[in-house]
Amino acid sequence: MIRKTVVLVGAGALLAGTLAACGQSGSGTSTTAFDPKTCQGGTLKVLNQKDITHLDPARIYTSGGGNIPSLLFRTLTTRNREAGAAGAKVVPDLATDTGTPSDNAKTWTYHLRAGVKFEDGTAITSQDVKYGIERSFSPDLPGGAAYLRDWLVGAKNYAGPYKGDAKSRDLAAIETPNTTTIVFHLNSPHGDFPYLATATQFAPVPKAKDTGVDYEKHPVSSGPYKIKSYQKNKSLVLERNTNWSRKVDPERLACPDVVDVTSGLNPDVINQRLAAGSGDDANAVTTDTDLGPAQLSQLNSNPELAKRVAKGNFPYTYYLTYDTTKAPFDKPQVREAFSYAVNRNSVINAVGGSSLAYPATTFLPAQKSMGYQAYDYFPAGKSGNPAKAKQLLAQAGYPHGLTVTLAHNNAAADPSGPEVATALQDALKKAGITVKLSTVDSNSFYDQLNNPKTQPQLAVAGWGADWPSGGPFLIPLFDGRQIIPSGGNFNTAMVNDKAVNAEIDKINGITDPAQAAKAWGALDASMGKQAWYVPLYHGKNLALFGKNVKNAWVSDWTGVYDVSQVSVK
Amino acid sequence: MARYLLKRVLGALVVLLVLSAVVYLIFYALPGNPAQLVCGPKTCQADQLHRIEVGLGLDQPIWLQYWHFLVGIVAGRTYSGGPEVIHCAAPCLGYSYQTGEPVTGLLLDRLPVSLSLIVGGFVIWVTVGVALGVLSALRRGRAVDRIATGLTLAGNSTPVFLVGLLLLIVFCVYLRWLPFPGYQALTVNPLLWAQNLILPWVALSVVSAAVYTRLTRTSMLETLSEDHIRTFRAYGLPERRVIGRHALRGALTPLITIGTIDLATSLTGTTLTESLFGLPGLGQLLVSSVRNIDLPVVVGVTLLAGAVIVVANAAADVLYSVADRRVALA
Amino acid sequence: MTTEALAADEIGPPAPVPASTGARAVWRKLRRERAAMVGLAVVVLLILVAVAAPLLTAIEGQDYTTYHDTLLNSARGGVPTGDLGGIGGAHWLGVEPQTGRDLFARVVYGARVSLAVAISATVLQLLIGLAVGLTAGLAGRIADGVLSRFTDLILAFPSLIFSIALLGIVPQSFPRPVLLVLVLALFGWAGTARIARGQALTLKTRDYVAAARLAGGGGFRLARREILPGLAAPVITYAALMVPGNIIAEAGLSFLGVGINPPTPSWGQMLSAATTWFGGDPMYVFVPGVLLFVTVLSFTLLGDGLRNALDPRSTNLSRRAE
Amino acid sequence: MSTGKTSAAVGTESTVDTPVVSVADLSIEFPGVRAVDGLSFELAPGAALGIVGESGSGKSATALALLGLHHGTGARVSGRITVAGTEVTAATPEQVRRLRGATAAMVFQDPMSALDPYFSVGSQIAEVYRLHTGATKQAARSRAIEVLDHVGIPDAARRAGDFPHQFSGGQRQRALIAMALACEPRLLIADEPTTALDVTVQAQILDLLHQLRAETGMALLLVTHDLGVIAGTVDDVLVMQHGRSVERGPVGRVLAAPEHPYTRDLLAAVPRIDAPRQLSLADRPTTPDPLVRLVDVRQDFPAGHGLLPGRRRTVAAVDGVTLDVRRGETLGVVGESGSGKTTLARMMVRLLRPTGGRVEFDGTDIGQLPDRRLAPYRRDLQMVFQDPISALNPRRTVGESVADPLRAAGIRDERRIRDTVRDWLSRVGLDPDRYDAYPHEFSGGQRQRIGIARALVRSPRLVVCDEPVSALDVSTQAQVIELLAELRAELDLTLVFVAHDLAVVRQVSDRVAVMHHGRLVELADAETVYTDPQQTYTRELIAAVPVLDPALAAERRAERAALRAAG
Repeated sequence: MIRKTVVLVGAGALLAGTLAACGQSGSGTSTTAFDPKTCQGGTLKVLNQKDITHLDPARIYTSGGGNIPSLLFRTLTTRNREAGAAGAKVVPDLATDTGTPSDNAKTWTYHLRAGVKFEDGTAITSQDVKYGIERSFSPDLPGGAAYLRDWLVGAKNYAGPYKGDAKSRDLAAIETPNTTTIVFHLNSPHGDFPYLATATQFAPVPKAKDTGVDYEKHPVSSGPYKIKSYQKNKSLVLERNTNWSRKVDPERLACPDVVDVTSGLNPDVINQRLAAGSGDDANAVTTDTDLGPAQLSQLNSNPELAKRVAKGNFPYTYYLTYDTTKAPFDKPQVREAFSYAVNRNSVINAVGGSSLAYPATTFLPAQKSMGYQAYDYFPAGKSGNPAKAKQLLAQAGYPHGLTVTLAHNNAAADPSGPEVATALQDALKKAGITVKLSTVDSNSFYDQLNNPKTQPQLAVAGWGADWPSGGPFLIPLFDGRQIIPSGGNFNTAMVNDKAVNAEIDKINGITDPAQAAKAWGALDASMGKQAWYVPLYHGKNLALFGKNVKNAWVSDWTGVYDVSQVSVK
Repeated sequence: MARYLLKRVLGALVVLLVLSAVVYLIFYALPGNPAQLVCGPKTCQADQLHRIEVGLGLDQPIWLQYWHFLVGIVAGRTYSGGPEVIHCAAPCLGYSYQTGEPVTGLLLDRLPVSLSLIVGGFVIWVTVGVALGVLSALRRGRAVDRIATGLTLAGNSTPVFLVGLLLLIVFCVYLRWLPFPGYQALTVNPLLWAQNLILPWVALSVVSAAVYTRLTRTSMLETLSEDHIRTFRAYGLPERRVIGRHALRGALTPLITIGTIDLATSLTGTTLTESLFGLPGLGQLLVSSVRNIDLPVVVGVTLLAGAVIVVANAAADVLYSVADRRVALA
Repeated sequence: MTTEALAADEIGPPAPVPASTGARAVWRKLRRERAAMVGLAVVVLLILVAVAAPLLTAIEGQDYTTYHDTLLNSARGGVPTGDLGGIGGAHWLGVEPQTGRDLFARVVYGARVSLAVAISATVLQLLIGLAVGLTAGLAGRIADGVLSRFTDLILAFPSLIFSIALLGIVPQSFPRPVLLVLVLALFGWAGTARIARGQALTLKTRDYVAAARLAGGGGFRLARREILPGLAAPVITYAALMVPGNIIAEAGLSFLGVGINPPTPSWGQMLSAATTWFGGDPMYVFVPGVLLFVTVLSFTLLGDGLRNALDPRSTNLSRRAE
Repeated sequence: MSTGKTSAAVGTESTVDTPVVSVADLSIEFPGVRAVDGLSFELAPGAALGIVGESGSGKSATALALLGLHHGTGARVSGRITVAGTEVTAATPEQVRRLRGATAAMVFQDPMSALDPYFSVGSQIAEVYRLHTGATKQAARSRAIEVLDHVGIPDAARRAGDFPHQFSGGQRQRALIAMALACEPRLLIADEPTTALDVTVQAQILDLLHQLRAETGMALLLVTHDLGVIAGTVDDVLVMQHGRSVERGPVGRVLAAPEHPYTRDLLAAVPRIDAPRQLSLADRPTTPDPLVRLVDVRQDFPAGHGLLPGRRRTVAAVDGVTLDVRRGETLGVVGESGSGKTTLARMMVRLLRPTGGRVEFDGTDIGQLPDRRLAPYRRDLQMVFQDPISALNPRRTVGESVADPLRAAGIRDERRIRDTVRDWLSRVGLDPDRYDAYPHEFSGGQRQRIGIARALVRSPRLVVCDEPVSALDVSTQAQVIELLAELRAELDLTLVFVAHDLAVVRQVSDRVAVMHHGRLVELADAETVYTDPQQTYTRELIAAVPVLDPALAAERRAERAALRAAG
């Protein structure tokens, strides 16, 4: 089962600093044209707010191979490193293809490329890949996504390769018939498996070099760079891995000789430094900081700066959520009234305006890979339709309006923060809905929201997928079997519809991404009529890059620059 | 002297003990599940959670946890949360829930940043503040004094983040004379170090120099009205010598105490400045740990700050008694 | 100055001018301090504005919660479309970027928060400080020892750090303004206590206190009649300077995101939000920034003036300087 | 630079005809006040002139003007001042600066603060010496030791390295005089040099000045309010009142036969130790029956905090004193500062709880009674305090202060309180209508009267007066003493009169107790103590008291020298 997905937006940042991703129009601009053949050399600076949570591939929660991690760890598959919609595709990395399904998509077989090596020159084998996955099950190395535990046969109680006897140390669901072949046995059909194989847990780890929790002090690189120096939360300097070459890696360009990552910076400082671009900052990008609304306001007056902005769309939807099993939201008219009453314009302004967000009337973002189908069943226009809402409320038995409590967190400029909440309060007032606000600490906001026992009556939440497919987008929010009463529940609408559940199972078995996408889109369009959630907006991603930076585009998969493609020469 | 020091050290230890108890008990008694934080983003199984709790000793009563914490500081402690047993050498303040790093190391990492910020700032604000204070005392009631008084009032009335903001606008946005501050280690490149810190230094100085101007002016006026100044005038000492040697000495001695303690409180009192300029110092560490309820770090920073202040208090007394022989240490 | 002071003592009336003898005398002296009077005027104005916030916004025809999408340029991050942050007849100080909320209404309501928190905190600090200081100064050596150590402990507390930590960790359900007042008061009373104790110890040795004891006055009567009035001058002076300190502290904590929660406006929190906008919408920084500055300055001027008016020595000096 | 000049000062060049100081038509005006008005005088080389006057007479302003110390203070100085050939009023600041310390040196009143606390005494003297002579550091240091030795600082070479706070008051004044001597000036101006000192120390300093003048031949200008000080120290006297000179002449003549009425008043008010008692304070018969009985009372104060409790070092302020205060008598208590007399006084009225011994009042030991049980005795035990500024709460009206004891006694009838207080105000010689005035509206003497009214308003049986007149001008002193005498005669009062001034005590007391270092040295009839003291300390004390007769002063000086030699 797909559970606990989401890369939630960093709560405390002054600017929305998403780790999200999905690039559309790569508008990399610089003085001379970019040529991948001659792009090598120089030092790329990366200015970030946060350090990578861990340097151990088992403990990184990211898909597509991550950004900085993908410079160190190659995975079986990876995201297609292209600008625009093509960037949402899965392509082979260490493997020769994106995987061969059999047994109704319950078995997936991969073959390793020839000539792939670790930084020490030893060849990468399928056992190394298997070992990397096995150790990610160790309770001592938490942090990764739980898909493997849920999908692999008999993995529920597997506790990693460190403890127990020889048998219990082995994860039988993964077979390595020879050094270049690896076979995965799943307990149910998962057409999305190639997407999952982009996760860093699929990076090879040489058993001989594994030092358990200390492995992250010196992880063995399989990518174009290796670690030169590392200071937690401060700096990470990468230098070339001489045992890597473009010949065995068609995806990564790896132009700069050195990648110098500075973390622990204030988002404003990052953007200001990128904008000013003085000194080394001319060679800088960021992989976790979007352009804020305040910087946007200056783009008009600064055309030079405007050229250094890349745009992308990480698939993310923000929505108003309520428990549809409880009054008054058990009445469809009430849900529809809310859908009509919202003012998407003011919500969008509150999160940074039309350059950073576009109105959402569907649950899936407007992306082909997601299977987007346009619909707007409860047209609220730009600023809401309070008259229609009032009418529906009267029908539902609330002729004099009603009072509800909207919980928000206390982080400024957060989608679930006070500005959006107040914007909604202001709009709903016009429809006769009195909204009381209640503040929840940003640290515990999602804990409360995702626990049915503490779930507030009304809240704004956001959803992004771990990979650009409709499945991880819709399943956690609409699959009734995904309701978790003890916490960690994302189906906050408490939808449990048999037809929906059955349709989800059906689509999961589709192994052709295009076909699957179409099916997810149709499912979204049919569910939209129920107004189980009120979609508010989808995010857009804008990021600045330094003056000397070339080929900087925002990936449609990660929503940030693909560092492996960027050049400073 | 030895007796005095012994007494001070004992007193300081008591203060620190109380401080640590208050900090520890308050923060650990508040709601929130640290084990969840350690476990990571939402992928934690219940048994895993329990193991972590046991490993961190969070299943024990709070007073016992505090006792282990204290023992850890003095003698180090051992955690068994991981695959292998982790030994945390004294002074052990525990591990960050967020990053899993030893708190002691985190503090030591951030210390140079905060130190660079305050020591540089301190030199500027004391120099400027004292010079302005002396000048305005000597030119009392004249234009210089009035201007200094005005500046003092303005400096006193401006929150540091406002000054910092103004400086950023002027020097980084409009004039573009300086880079947006970021920390560069002194050991790596002293010039860049200073260039990056100059704005934060100035921002701190604008606010703090005002205090010193005021104090120096008052103290100088007081000293100038003292009898021994009259004595030296009556004995024909040139005014420059009367002021430079006798008045200044008397006027500045009381600043020793304030200066020392100021230096100590600044170590963590510059949170706003660090936050505004994005300097990865102790203050910022604290703010981010508070946001993430990273209790060991919060407690660690608070204790370090308290310890520095307590030590500075004692140091101030000793320094003062050295500077002014009349004050006996007792 | 030196010789002058000496000579003036000789030629002046035999007894130096004693401390003030009543509110009227203080007021008379205060009125001569031009800067203090300006400060007082601004403070009074600010308090009036804060109290009359609903009225003022009603006159303007705005409130601090209504969003005005039409006044924002959505494509440019939600910057106000009008000049100078949208200043005009409808919005006297313009509107907030991203929300279009009326800035005048927000700063006026923000004044309420800033002043209420600062003044309440000051009152609380004074009460605690006076109670602790007087008890320490008057109640004998053991009480003095314990309370003085306690005061030292509070002074040795890294208070900013602790405030941030406490404000960040106490659950959101606890009302923020009250929590702010409590936290500010918790760490802010020690100075008052020290002054009160010192003053009480000094006054205790005054012969008139001994005379009152000989007259047969009890401890409480003694404290109230003979000690407390003597404390008034330094304490009022100190208090007047504590208010701006508390305003800055509140703003700073809100700036760091641990103060007043956003839907309620507060200057520090507005400034915090405005920091990113200094390039795109300078008015957004300017309005709360200038207000904060003027408020703190006014309280400081008033406090300085009060000090001069209440402290006979400084009055003499300042008059001589003229 | 000034070596030549300095030698001239002592040497032969100076002729008797050229005065070392010449002041003509000097006026000094402070904003709003004319401090000195048309003053003229001269001082011959080697001569000694005393300028005498009460506070506000302009004497100190004159002294400061001689060295141009009013410069830059806003004071307007007119007239002509010439000091040792330099016309101070017309000279450049640099010229005046050279004059200061080298040719004309000054000694100030308060030796506590006249030296820089942050530098050693020797280095400060050396600094002045080097400045004026350009001597090497080495030479300056030796000179400092030399002059310190000269002024009688024992072990001068070692003490030169000490800081001012390590010197006693008298030593500090000696050190200042040493500084003055360092450059061998021709003129020494001493502004109230002994006012802050105890009587025995005062005598030593005066003797020192006398001796130095004889040795160095410098001229001395002594400014003082104390007529007793000048008698044995100067040749000529100039009496000042309201900035003008009212009388001038040889000291013997002025003191013996004053011409100006003001001088006469001044003289008449001076309490004389050598004169018979003028006031009838002790006329009523007293019984040997004690009203108060002190038995071995002690007061130990902690001296610093010990690390361990119980090992606390203490200093005995009063070290086992046993004495009786007889019903109806006036007991004088004399002693120098630090002798424990004030502590003793406060224990008698139980403002202080003795740390040992008994305090019996009317047969009851009240020494350890808790405040609550002390209440009945409060009305009988009252005190008049020394400092008229601190004795009245500046924030309460004088009427309220006087009414305090009445209110504390539980009287609630406002009218009665007001009448009683008004009555007392007029009895102590104040306008009863000033009930609602605040203390600062009264002069020092008037405030002391208010203090007396407050002490007496509930008709106490014992009144302890702690230095009741020491802060007052001589003429006011006499009035307050007179008032006390009157009241004592009227009421059934027992008085304890504590003072450092032996003359004052002699005037008022039936018996006198002499305190020294916390102990009772001598207790006897006033007459006996003053005419036939039994203890050496008492003899020293009495010999140190300045007298108004120059001849007698010389005699006393010889006596002191003898005592010193003997001691």
